[in-house]
Amino acid sequence: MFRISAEPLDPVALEAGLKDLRAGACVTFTGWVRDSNDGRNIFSLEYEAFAPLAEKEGGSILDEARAKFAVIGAAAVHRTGHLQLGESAVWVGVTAAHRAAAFEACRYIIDEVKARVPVWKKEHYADGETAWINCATQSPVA
Amino acid sequence: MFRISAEPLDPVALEAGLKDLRAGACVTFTGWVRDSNDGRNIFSLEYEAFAPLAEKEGGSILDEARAKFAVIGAAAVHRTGHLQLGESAVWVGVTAAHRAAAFEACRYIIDEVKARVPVWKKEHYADGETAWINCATQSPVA
Amino acid sequence: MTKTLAVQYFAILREQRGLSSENLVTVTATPTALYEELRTRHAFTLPANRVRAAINGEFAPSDAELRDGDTVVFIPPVAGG
Amino acid sequence: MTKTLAVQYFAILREQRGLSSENLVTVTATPTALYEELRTRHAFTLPANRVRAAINGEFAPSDAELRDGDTVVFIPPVAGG
Repeated sequence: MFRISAEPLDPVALEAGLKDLRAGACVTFTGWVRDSNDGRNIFSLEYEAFAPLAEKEGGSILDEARAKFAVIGAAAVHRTGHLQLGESAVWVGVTAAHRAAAFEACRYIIDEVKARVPVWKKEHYADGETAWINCATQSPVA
Repeated sequence: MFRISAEPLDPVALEAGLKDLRAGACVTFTGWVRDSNDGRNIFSLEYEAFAPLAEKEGGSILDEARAKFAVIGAAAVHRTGHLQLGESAVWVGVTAAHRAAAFEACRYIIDEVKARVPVWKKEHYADGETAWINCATQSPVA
Repeated sequence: MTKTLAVQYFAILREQRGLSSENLVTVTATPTALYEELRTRHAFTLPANRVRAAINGEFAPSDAELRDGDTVVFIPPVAGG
Repeated sequence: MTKTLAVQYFAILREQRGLSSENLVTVTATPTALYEELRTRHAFTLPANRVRAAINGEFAPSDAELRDGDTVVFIPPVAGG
């Protein structure tokens, strides 16, 4: 239910995969590549994953969400590869009988995915520089 | 940005309408017609709206969400008509630079829509009975 | 103080009234008083305190003053989503 | 206690090493000790306390015992989403 994908995400198919007549609520989160971060203009983003462990850790996160919240279905996919502005980097979808559980579980999943799943992001800036996020070892020059 | 629609919702077009390169997060809520409510088996749902006031009140709710949260875009649509199980009754989408605001605003909007927008729901039960929700004037017979 | 009002009905009120709108000639001063009058006449099941009013497309206080030519909508408890 | 390990590199480590994987013959006992050895050899910029280890596809403690034939992955700070 947690996948690493080198292909563009297909939110229609992903949401269809969660269809369940017991579900009254479907909450989705999509992470889009945005045009700036920490005040720098972004040109594009590269994502890299340690896929087997990412899918295992992501699956554990989905299991945790199912255990903590009254969820019917939960799925998530993270892209790898070189993404342009506006492309979808990650998609999370949760269904539940009632909306509170769907919102809480969706938020839980994306928070945990960002904190724990072995995926890495390299920002390409408009000025041609690049940086692996969270991997700086000294402060940037002012 | 808040619409009442007699036609099936089109989440792909709705989400595309929120596309913005400044947005890093898109959170959507979809309300699906589910197969039971309060322990009764649902066969279908009828929705009726006082459309001009519903769109005005819904627009106010979207404005409130934009004022309260660091949101980039927000939109919502509510269906009217006779819906079958699994159909989408309401869709809310919010974009923001960061996910916290997108989740909070999306939740705020659907909560307020359900509490304030003049839309009514008639449940058709599997046994052929019907009931307008929230309009009972005495307890059901045990 | 006779006035002509357009009244619109939705949902359970529409069904209990058996129509969607009608024109009324009345001396009634407020939405609440008008609702009570109509409730008696048409056996509406919802008490007045569970019905809101809109006048000319805007929510209105239950003691607003009705004027000749107003369009009045009685709003049963909402249930969207 | 010589053992042969497969080491995989991702992201900043892959770039700084200049390759994605290699086989190493070593006497090093733990992931942390192995990382320090490789860090010195290849001038990795990340200190050991910011790098986690996985052994044979599972997260592992930094003081786990490395065994002959293990596949070791060093995991820089993650940044998904």
